[in-house]
Amino acid sequence: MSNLEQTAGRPLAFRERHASQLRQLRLYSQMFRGSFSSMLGLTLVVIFLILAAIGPYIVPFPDDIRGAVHMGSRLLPPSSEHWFGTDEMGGDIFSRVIAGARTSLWIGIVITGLGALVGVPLGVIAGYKGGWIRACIMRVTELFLAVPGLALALAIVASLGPGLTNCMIALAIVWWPGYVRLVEAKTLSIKEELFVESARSIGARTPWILWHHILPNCMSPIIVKMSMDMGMAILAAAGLGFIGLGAPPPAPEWGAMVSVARSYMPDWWWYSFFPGAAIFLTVLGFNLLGDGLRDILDPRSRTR
Amino acid sequence: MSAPLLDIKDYTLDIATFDGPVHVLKGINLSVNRGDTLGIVGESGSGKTVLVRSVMGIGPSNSAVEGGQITFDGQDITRLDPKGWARIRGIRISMIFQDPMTYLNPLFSIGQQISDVMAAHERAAGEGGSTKGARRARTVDLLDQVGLPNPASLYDQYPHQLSGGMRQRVLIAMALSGKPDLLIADEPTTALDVTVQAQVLDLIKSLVDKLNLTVIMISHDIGAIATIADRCAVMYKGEIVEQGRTADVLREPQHEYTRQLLSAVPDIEAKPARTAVAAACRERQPDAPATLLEAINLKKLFKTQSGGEFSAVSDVNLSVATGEIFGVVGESGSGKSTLARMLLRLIEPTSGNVVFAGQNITGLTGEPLRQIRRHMQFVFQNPHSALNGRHTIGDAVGEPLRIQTRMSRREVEAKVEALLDIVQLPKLFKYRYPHELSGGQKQRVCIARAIALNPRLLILDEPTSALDISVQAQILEFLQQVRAEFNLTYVFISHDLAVIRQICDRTIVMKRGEIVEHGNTEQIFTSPRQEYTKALIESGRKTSRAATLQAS
Amino acid sequence: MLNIMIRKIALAGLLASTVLATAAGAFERTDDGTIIVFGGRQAIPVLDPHVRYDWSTRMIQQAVYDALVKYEGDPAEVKPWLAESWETSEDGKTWTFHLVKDAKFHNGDPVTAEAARYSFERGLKLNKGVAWMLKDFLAPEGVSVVDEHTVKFELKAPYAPFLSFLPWWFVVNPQQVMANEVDGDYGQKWLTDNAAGSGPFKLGRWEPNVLYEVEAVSDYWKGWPQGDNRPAGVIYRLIREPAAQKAALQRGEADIVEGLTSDDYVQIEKVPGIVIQDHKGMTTFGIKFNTQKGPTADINLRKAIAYAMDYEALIGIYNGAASLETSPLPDSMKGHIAVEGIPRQDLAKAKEYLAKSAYPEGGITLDYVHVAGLEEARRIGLVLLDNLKELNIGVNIKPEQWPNMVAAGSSVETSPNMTSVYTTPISTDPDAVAYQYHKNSWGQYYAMAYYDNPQVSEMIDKARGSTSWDERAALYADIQKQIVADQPEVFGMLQNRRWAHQDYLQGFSFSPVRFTGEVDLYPLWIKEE
Amino acid sequence: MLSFTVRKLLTVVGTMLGIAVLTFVITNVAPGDPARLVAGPNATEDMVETIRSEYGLDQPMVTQFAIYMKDLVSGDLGTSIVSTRPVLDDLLRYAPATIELVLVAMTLGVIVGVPLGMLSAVYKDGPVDHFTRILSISGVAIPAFWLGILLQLYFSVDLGWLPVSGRLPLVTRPPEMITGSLLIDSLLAGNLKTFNTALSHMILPAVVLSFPCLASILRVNRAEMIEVLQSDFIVAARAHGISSRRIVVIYALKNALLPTLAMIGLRFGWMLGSTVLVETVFDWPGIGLYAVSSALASDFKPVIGVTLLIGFFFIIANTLVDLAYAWIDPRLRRA
Repeated sequence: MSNLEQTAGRPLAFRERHASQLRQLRLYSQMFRGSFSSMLGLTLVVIFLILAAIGPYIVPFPDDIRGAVHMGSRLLPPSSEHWFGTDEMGGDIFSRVIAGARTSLWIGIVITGLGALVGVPLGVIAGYKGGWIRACIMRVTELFLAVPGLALALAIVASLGPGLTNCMIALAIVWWPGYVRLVEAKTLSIKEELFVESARSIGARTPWILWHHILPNCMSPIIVKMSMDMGMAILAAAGLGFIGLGAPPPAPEWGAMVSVARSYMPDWWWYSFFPGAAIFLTVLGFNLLGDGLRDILDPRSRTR
Repeated sequence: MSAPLLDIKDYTLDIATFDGPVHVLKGINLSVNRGDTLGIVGESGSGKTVLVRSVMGIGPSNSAVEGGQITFDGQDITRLDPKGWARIRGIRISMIFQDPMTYLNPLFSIGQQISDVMAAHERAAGEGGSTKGARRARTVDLLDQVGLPNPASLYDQYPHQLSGGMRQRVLIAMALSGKPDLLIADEPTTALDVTVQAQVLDLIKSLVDKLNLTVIMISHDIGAIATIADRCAVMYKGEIVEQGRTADVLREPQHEYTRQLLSAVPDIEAKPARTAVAAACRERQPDAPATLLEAINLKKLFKTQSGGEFSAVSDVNLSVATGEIFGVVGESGSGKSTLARMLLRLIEPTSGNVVFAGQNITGLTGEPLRQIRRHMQFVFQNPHSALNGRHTIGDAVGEPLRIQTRMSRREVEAKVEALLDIVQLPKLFKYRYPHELSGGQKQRVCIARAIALNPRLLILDEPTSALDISVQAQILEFLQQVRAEFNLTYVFISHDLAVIRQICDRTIVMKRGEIVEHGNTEQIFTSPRQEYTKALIESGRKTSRAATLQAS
Repeated sequence: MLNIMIRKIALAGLLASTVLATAAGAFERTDDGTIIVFGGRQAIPVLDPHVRYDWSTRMIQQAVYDALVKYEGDPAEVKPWLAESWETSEDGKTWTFHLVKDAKFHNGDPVTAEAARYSFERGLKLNKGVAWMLKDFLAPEGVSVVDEHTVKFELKAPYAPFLSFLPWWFVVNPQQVMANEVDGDYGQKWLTDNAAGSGPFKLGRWEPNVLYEVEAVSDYWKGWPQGDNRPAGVIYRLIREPAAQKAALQRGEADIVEGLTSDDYVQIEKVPGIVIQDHKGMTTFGIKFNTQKGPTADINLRKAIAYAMDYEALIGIYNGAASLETSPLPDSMKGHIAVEGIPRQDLAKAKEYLAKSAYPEGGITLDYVHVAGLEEARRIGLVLLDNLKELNIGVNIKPEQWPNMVAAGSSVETSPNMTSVYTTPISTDPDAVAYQYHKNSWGQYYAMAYYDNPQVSEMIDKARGSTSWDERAALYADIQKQIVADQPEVFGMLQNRRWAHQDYLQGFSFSPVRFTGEVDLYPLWIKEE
Repeated sequence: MLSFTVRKLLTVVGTMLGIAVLTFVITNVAPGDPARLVAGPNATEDMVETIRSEYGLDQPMVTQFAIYMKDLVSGDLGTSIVSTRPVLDDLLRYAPATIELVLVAMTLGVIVGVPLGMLSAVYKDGPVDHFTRILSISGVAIPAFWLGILLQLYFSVDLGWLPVSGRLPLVTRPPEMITGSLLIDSLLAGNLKTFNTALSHMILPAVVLSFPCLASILRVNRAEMIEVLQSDFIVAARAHGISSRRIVVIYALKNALLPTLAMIGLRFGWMLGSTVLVETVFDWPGIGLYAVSSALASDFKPVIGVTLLIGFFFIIANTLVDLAYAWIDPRLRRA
């Protein structure tokens, strides 16, 4: 059998070695660009990430972020000087909303990260192991799912006291069951696949099977859920901020801003409108991105 | 000769995909006269399903007709509006499908689905809707016509409560509810058991005579086509390479592809030229024990949902000599797969022992069990699911080495390339993903993976039944070559009698978990002792004889 | 897409202001007269006068019950009510009250001396709610019935402020209470949602967390000041969101609302048909330093912070509706003197004191705790944070739930560096505020400073016991000067008490001694054009 | 079928006890002290002590837990320190308001969500699909409290079409309480005027509450419909000449309804828990407000009571979904 590689005389270039992955990526990007809502989601998320990264440096009134007080310019409507107007302490809302992006990004990452870090392994073990292990993991998960997230988080934060870190801990405690449920269901279906039985037949130990076979096949739903959860975590933190259990002043956290601003409706509508809009656009962006990812990562799309 | 009922003139169809348009049908010319039965044979991917579905206007959604025309009974039906199709589908042309399990709506009763179809036809034809009672009576009558037992009680049953054969009959009844002129059958027997296949083909033949029905039947199984089609066409890669009277096409195939197709069909009658491979192999391993694998009254009970117990394998004893190919044959549900998995300890037996090379491996767990696994490997039936979609072929083949040996990354790479050579696949495939390979290529990868640790025993669970006929022959040929080269012992499981006869030395026949007959393969085929074995061989012979057109 | 959204919302804002101009004021009406609707944010979980009191609860208690005497007018004076006259013994230990003859409870029973005695006994025995006011000086046995309309109080020791607490001890009808007693709970369970009083109103619909209705008693024994213009009843309705409160006012769904933010009042003033009640309050605001533990134990640091504070900003936060405190005592309290040298913003002095303190260059961060949800306290924290930047002192603003804050303040170790506290004196007697700076007030929410000046404590005891006002006035003047000198807190401002109501609502009578938001419902009525 | 229900019952009781323990532990980590709040600002130490002993707060945590669980088993949820009423009475008073609101919001979500999901599946990747996708995701993305305030101001204050807040106008007396739901009670009492005002009070909060539920029902239904429309028995139905409208509305929808039902069950529980924000904005006297006010005063018994109630309804909803599954899908009927 003549050997293609040798006659070619040179080791395979990067392009040939990863031809199939590149083709796959081209397929993904072509499909992703096709759908308008996914692109909208991507642009919103990119803007959000840029703001979070360089926000505090490009902002017109940097010291307003740390709570400077200008009693003279209180509650001014949006103008050329203050694009989003000023709040009750004279702080420029535009700067505080931009700075708020970083806090929200931090909230989203910590909550989603912790949730996945705890939820995914538990889900995989519960799904693959079955028997009493699965029963007890799922009972605990159902327990946490039965108790609605907000009420539980509320109880936790009320006991730990307000503050961003407590807020994040509370939401993380409430967030992981979602992942357990998702991954357990997926693992149950993958476990039936022949390649798992084939791996067992060549003597692979359980951790090897979980790591090499089960987890990679669970990745696409996990990625979709994480991207959507980024948005939902920010929304939940804003909800807690609204009840007054979120970040302490003068931290520029969107939820707290909307909650303080609500008593200034309708006369100073811009004070609550812009942070509210910021929350809405960010969460919308992450969710649309997640939806777009789900469509292209869907197994059926791979075979086309 | 009156004008043909259905006339397809150089019909060309493309499907828009990511990589640009794919030419699925290239200039098809085909016609069927009233009362004829036309067979279309071709392997998967030849475009036969797309062709017949386009006739009914239910082709793939992103397809576009590039050229040509389809006329039915004088009317051009290439491009019709929904109203036009409503007067054709189910009334003038109707269709039956391959796997009855998925083509019946699980949530509606049989009777309701059929009477719905009738109601739709009445609405399309514009007459006044008949009462439910009348429709119910006609449905019961139809169910009776297709030979279903006590059709009245069947009316309110659900698809999952029926067997495969009965569901196919329901589909046929549904197709006939509009008294169509043309019936298209898309691989009606492929998903059924051998014995049931024969009955369904007889039913279709009787309907053709009784109702003066015109039938187009497509299948990849030449035997099935031969039994009922008087004219047939051979399709390959979107083109009709040959068509004519079935007898002429089968006896003197004109086109090169047709010849290759016919020769690949295993003939149950042919006596295999048994090379003395088994004996030679045993000499080369003087120290190997005479019997490599032995099962002592193995039993396996499964708990069913309703709490009862169902014995998949009851009290099986067998012994496999080193170097031989040990055949296990039986219909689906006979427990042959369960038995195979128990031999390899993938499923724990309820009771009984398995002895491998003299060592009782029933009680082994942990490390000793992992050691034993090196010597016994399993080749699965469906290669599409046996390879992890997220791993490259290189990972799949190299995995056993990475798990069981201390080989370094480069050593593993080298061994993988060697194995790919052995299974005659290009080295470049190391970087490919499973979904980029064909069925045959994937099975070769599975075989490479199985022999990576040069085991002594290979258990093959229907390795070829998921593949096309032409590819099946290559794989069987290749398996025998590997066995000889690596002096392996095979346990070969299949429901295809011709294949068993062709390559197995000794065979056992299983029925509902028990061995009904065992012995030398040749002796079983020439003088079967058990009634069940006789019936099995008889139905197998019928389809294969039709295929080779010997005087029955 | 975004600019369309902004334009749409801006339109909404514009529309809102135009509609504001025409407040559709329509009052509720039932067949036998008008109903006044009061919109507030605080619920009334327990109505029992001897168990619990806060501004919303006491407003309804005052409407449904009578006490021996009642506070009225600005400045607040004690007016005879159930008791038409009273006299005290020489040593100030015995007080005798003569009840009116014609007072009767809603169920018709006459109000007798026994009812008064039973009420005081019940208040002291339950040891809840108002008990703290008298329990150190009056034992349940100290109250005795002289005759059917005379009741006598024997105090353990002379106690000048005794009379000033009596308006908050309401008289309940013993027959009704005893009839509804459940396993010896003094009728607490029944009195939570029911009333056994003799006041100008009786209970109507009682839907906790929704609305609390009181109906006027037409044949009230003391008669009605506004004659037959009196309302048929008053509904105190819960509206939790300030925006919803304003909306209810504009749409006429509420006749009077309390608790709007200072900026809201600026906005709502422009609306015709809406009147703003704006009166000088008695509620003091202080940023209490922990004078025993932590960096704030150093008096120089305390002085430095006091001088760094921008006092004008405090007034700015209330849009001018507040006045700076000139002494620990509120201005309208008897015995108040304006202490000169009370700190105002003076950065030079602030730096001077900082140099003398243990932290000459600052470089420390102090906690500033305030009750979560109090908007003005939060803003004051922000002002403090901004001002202390000058002294390179960081401020960590920590909003806390009330119970958590009070729990922290109950021990000297856990009491925060700075806590902002609003205190409303219960009575007009100077002792009510002075006593807060006494050593044995330690642990109370208003004594989180743990202020310790033996002389001051001794002067307070002396003043509390003496019966001659001149002697008490002199003592209280020295007390005020000494407290300002010791600077245990930053003396803030007295915020004005403000309500917004429809112009057709008449008879509003303000009295500073009531809690913020609390209104005397008795004199109110609606003028129908 | 019996073993199925017994097992189901056991899990229900088990989960409820689990919830009680879980919330008890969490709320009791609180440093705060409800007795002090209730005793009043000027209460002396001994007065606070009398309240603590009355509610058994002075005992060590373990005994408090034992007492609480003993009472719980006998159905007594303890008394709330803030309202001094037994928690059970409070729940009976406030729960109907929340449940009625959630049910109306749910029906709204289903009535709009299912058809829209169907439409966007049939016209996949068309303008309808993108519009519904953005609409549904904005539904999830909009902060409920923010939307609530905007709608309240626009429709109630500016246009004056809808009442600002609360469940009934002040003057109207609530109908005689039979089911606790104002709508049903007023109908039973034949009082149409009250029914209308009650409904008009409910429109805004129900719309705000229904948005997230509408969004998730729509997305699940869309995904399922797409999957079902590609399945074999749909191809067969088209081949047999059944009209495409009938295929989508009856054949495909029934199959797609199963997972959508599961989502509705899940959503019901979540919605009960998340009414807090809507109740605050619209002064809706439900268990959300009750839970928040108790939590802020770290009065743990009502918080546990509310969480138990929500957990209970969550399980009820899911059991109903399971039953509906068995009713729709004959294959499950044997289990």
